[in-house]
Amino acid sequence: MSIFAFAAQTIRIAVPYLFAAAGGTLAERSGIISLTLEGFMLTGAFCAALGSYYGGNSWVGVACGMGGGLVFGLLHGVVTIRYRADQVVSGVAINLLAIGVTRFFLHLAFGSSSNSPRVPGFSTVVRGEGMLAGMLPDPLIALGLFAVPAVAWAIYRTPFGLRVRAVGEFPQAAESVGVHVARVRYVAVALSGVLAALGGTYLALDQHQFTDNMSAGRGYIALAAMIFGNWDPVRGGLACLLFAAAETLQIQLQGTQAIPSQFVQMIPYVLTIVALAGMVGKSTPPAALGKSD
Amino acid sequence: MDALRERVADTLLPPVVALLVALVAGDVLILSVGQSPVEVYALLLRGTWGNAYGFGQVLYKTTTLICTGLCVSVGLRAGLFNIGGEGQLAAGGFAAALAGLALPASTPAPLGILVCTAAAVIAGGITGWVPGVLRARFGAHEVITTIMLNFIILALLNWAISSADGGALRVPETLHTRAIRAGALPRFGDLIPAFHGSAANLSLLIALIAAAAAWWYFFRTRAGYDLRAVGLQPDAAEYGGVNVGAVWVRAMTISAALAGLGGINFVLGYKHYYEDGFATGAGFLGIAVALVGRNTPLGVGLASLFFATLSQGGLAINALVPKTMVDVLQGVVILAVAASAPEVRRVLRRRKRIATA
Amino acid sequence: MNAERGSGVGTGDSADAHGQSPSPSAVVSMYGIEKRFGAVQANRGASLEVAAGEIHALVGENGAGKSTLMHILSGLLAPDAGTVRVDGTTVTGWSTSDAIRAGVGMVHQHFMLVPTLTIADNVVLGREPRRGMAMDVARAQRDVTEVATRYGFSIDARRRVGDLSVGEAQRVEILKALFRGAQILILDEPTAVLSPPEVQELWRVLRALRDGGGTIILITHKLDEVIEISDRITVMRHGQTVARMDTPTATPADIARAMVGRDVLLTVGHPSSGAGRVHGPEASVRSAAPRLTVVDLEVAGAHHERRVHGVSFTVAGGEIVGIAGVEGNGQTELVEAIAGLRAARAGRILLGGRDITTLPVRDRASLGLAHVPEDRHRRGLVLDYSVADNLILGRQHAFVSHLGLDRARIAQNARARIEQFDIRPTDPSLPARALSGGNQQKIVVAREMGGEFTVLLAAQPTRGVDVGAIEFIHAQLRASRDAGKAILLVSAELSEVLALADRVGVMSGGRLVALLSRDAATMDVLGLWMTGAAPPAAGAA
Amino acid sequence: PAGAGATALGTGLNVGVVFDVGGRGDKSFNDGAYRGAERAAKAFGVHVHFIEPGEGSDREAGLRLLAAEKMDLVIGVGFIFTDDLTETAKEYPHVRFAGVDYSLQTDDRGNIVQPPPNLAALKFREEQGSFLVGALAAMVGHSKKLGFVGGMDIPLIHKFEAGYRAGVKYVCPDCTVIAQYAGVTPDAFRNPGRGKELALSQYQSGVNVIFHASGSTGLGVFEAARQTGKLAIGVDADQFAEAPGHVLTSMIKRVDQVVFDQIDRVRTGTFRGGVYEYGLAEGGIGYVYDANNRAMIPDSVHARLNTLASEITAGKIIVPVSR
Ligand SMILES: Nc1ncnc2c1ncn2[C@@H]1O[C@H](COP(=O)(O)OP(=O)(O)OP(=O)(O)O)[C@@H](O)[C@H]1O
Ligand SMILES: Nc1ncnc2c1ncn2[C@@H]1O[C@H](COP(=O)(O)OP(=O)(O)OP(=O)(O)O)[C@@H](O)[C@H]1O
Ligand SMILES: [Mg+2]
Ligand SMILES: [Mg+2]
Repeated sequence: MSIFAFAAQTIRIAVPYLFAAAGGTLAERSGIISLTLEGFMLTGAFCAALGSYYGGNSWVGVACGMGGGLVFGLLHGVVTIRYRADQVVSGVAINLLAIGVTRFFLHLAFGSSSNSPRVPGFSTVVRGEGMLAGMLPDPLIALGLFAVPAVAWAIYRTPFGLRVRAVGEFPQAAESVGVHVARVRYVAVALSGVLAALGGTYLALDQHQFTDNMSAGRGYIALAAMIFGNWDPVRGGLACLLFAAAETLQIQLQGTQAIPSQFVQMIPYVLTIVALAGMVGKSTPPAALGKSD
Repeated sequence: MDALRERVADTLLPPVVALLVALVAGDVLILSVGQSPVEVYALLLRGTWGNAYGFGQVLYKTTTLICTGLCVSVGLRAGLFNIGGEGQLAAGGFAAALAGLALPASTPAPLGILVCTAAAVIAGGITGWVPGVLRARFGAHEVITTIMLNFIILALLNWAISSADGGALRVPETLHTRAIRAGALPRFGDLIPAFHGSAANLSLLIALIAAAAAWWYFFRTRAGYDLRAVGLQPDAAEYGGVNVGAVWVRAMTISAALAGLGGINFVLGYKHYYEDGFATGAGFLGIAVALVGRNTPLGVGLASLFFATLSQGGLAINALVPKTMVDVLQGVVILAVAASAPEVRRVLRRRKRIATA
Repeated sequence: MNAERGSGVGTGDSADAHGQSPSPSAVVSMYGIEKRFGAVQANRGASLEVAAGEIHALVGENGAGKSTLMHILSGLLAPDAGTVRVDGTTVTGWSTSDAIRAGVGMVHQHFMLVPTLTIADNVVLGREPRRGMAMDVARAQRDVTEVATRYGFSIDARRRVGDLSVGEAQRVEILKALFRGAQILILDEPTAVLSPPEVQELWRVLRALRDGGGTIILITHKLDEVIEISDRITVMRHGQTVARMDTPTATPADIARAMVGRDVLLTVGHPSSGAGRVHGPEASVRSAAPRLTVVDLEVAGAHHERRVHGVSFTVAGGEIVGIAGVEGNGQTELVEAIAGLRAARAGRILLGGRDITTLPVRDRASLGLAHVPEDRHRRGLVLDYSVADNLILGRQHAFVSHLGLDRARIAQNARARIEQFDIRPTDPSLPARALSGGNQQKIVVAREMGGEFTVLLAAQPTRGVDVGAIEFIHAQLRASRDAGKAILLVSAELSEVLALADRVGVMSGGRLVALLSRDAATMDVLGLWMTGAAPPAAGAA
Repeated sequence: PAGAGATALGTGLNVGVVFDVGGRGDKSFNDGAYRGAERAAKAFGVHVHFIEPGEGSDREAGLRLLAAEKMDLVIGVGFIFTDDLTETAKEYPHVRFAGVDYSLQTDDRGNIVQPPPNLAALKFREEQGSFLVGALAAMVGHSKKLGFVGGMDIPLIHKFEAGYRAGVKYVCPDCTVIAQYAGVTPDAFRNPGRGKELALSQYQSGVNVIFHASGSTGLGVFEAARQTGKLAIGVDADQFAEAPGHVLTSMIKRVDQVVFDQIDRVRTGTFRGGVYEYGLAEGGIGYVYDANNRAMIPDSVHARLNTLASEITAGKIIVPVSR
């Protein structure tokens, strides 16, 4: 397989990770734990499919996907910021809720427990071997690649980003100079919902369909990438690409009968652990991460 | 007296508030599919606490949840977040089955149970020891390593059960091992006829003992003192002569061993074989159980009972409403408990201030 | 306004705190302030009146409610009852941003600085200069440097705050307030962590501010500072305002009496008086062989940089060796290396002749090493543990029976220590978090000094602790010394070192630059050693 | 008791169906069972009760719930129900049971253990249909490489893979089959994103036809076929609609027909326990050849497939069930 095709596949696989990890970084830098990425992504996928189906247009789907992420992001925000709930508990609940709600409404809207009908999406017919060309028609891929520098810019180069970093490290300090801690966190967590939901939107629209639990653990991989990148958006983005490359490798290696598929499928996970243990030292989370009070 | 009342209110009010919120959310969902909430709730109660069989099923589910809930809470007490409960549970179950297959059929029951249970605990423990060491030695974040190890363990077990050459081990065309020869635990149905047919078994007792032991360990032993200190303030623990890395390793090992123990519920108590996928979802729900149960063994027990009731109840009302309703309710309940606990505490404090003013 | 000194002393009576009409010249007036945290009533009808253009000292024991009162003034907390007026306008319950807008700035006792951000970022936070949607980083740095220069600070605005020394960090805190145009500046225990030259520098800045028309409220536990710098004084006790004085007519003894409600033996603040110094251990108590020996010790910091360079010294039984020095010169690393919390890169540490260089913390403790750590909140206490549980931290192995922790003995130990060291409140089941700073420190001291030990490392043992508690802790240190224990005292407080030590060392740049006998160690000599400029005639050890 | 008492039309025969994980709407065997039961409900006025269980112990609980309510027939859908059905059937000898994909066990001596007399074990010979679509793929694929995408790497799916491989090899001995699996957890059956990437990489490496046996994951395979203009083969039901023009055929499993039949047998009093095998001969297994895909399959190829089918039916070709 050509290096081009390998890279193209890596990028396609990475897109949901990139969105979610970028969103997660933003929220965690403000001090809110992002265990919720999986739920945001799933909700985004469902709302995107719903919007695209009823709106008849994939951009309506994108808007709805973002809307779904926004709602769930704000829900997480209200529960953890206004009501000071434990962020991990809320994260677990949001993820369970996302599975339940998408299933429930899948049933209600399309009468199926497993998938939606085909909806308008982005990927178009591409013949021949030009796999790279196959990605171009999907604006979400470009957007996903763009999300990382955008979040990096927002965090390091804007007043909002400065406040996010301050709030995530030492909220009392930010508060003492009149920064509205809760408001900063609301915005950060809402944006993380929108971004992670875009990852789900990509899944659904690339697939032209929503299927039950289609995020399939990608939110957790994105969380891992974010931690792996030591809460830096760019390094997190690179970690996403690394994970995606390992997955691509896994796909390429499978099918040779010599090794059982299960062992090949372990490759990305083993690689991650080895890399984590070998390369990076201790990761340092934002100091106020997870502290609701 | 007053402090006691405050503590009672503090522990009881959040779940009650949560229940009310969940009831309202449930009503909306039930009405949206055109059913009567009263009827559905009545059915839910009848199917769970209303008859011995249903209650037995609730207890069966409680057993697994106690183990995975304790697993998560041991980790959290030491400041570690173990999300690998599912794989650890599966590993424990598989090891119990292997032990039960390896033992001769003539093994005396108590010995068989002991060996198989020990196998489950040890196998679980190993799966936790690895991320513990990775954390202590290499600073590898346990959230990532437990997620990754989860996939690795499940892949290994999947291979063992579906592809490995194991005529003696697995039953062709299925996803389970052969039945164990020794180590089977009696079911409640064997002892109390009313429970007949339900999966509840003596593992519940073992899980309760484990919960009591966990309580003792946390609050009454020196090791527990060290472990909690590490979780609250690692620097102070280090100052107090505690080897923080060693505590991390120990905590992860114990945490995963408890999850592994949960494997006997299905393998020794219920089906008498290991089946691929029996652990699905239990690890994740364990997180909810630990957190709603506020990391105390008693809380974990009660939260397990609650979530088990909800899960079994979902089955009972399946004829009227889709089972996904229960998924939604689970999320709502956890959110409501999490959100109401600090809120209740705040309101209590405010009330007291007004009273004293 | 006349000093009302003595009016409420000893009785806790605060009749003057209520019902008084504000005097017209006051820029700040607070009346009948009530604030409760759970079971703790932090302020009970406290009042404060500050005139424009004065330096006003706010004093009181630990937990008297000073910080709380100032948090209310700066908008961080809302009072449960009472009135706050600033510049004649009622502002009760305002927000921090309201306060900032009205020119009230607070320098907190625990710095409100984000260590991972640069100085410029910290200063402009909340009012960042913009260029389009982005932040104008260059302008932020320019503006901050400009304000700093105007007030005579020299700083590099691009440095990370986490890399600064405490003194520098404090300047950033003050800069933050000045950047926002603060006219009323509140400082909460600003000198607790400063070296004498740094303190003088601070006074210079404060006087300049006052002379420029600014008003300053200063919380401190050091009475000599109060006398030196303030114009007027307000004394708090148990959440109430118990006295107001004009500084020129007040004496330290008066203030101390008002604070604690009884006479206090003052040692700190008047080292020259010698009042508290019971001189020299008897020869019979002092052991011949050193109890603690440190040889050519090298210790690395968090980033592998060398923090301690070839330090050698000994401490004999019955002697207190004091280590003075500006913070951040390797004292922390030195103590932590001896305690076993940090690896020694080279050199040896001997405890009573036994090499303990590589022993774990626990073994050192069981060999008789006790340690009062400099940071009680991070190291010395598990804040969520009960007082009783904290009283066995580090000794937990000694409190087990065959079934686990021996609860009865832990309770008995707690009762004994609480009584012996006068820890208040006396309930051993309270979480340590709920106690005032001074009482928290007493827990640590009680634990470390209440048990068996031969060598004690006492790092900043009285930091942020009120005079009553300082008196008590000093007495304990002396008693231990007199009982033949070896004590290494590390303190940023020169007066404390001088009051207690038999020999005095100075650390600078990671080296032990001087080790002098008590008689050779005077304020002036030590001050010079500390600033890095070795006095020409002084002989280093 | 089995087969006793014929019930007249519309007199309220009660049938309970417990679905496999995945449940209704999976466009696969759960849906098949659902359609069969619904058809019976319309045709005979049967009351059908559905249960979608959650995790492991719910399967048995679901069966018991229905058995205890004295259903006339209780159907468990999926091989995973095998043990639960056996247990429950033994305990409720007066209730009739049927198990879709019931897997037969052998005892220690290697003899097949017969299911209880009140239990109908409904088995499908998926390998036969897979063999035919494999042969078809090899004949029209214009490539020596053929693709297969499975959900989890488990024995049930191996049956599809083995039959497919055998079919390919039978008509084209020097062809190779690339077989890939989507994952190691049940999520592998509902991860279309992964399915699409697997398929894209196979197409990229020169494969022109992919057969999938992977639940919703296969929807990604169809998407990849659409995007690259290549072909895919559906499974269980006719999946033509998923990617018109790109679905060469579907290997179908008539779960609906079989379920309908069993209900009808209960109605007419002809229900008998025992093992029922549905292969090509019985019409329980087949492949789609209709107006939608006739253009893609040359007549000669179709004729060859018919020959192969009859050879299988006649036992001249024995299709392997494991790889
Ligand atoms: N946020 C809080 N929550 C609970 N109790 C508090 C809080 N802040 C202060 N307190 C309690 O209120 C009382 C007064 O505290 P405050 O900080 O005002 O004292 P202080 O005079 O500043 O003491 P110190 O000299 O030690 O700084 C203390 O008993 C303290 O424990
Ligand atoms: N959130 C809180 N909950 C409970 N107690 C608190 C809280 N915040 C502060 N306190 C307590 O209030 C007291 C006063 O707080 P403050 O910030 O003035 O520190 P302090 O007592 O002066 O400590 P130190 O002098 O050692 O820095 C402390 O004892 C502290 O433990
Ligand atoms: Mg204070
Ligand atoms: Mg203080």
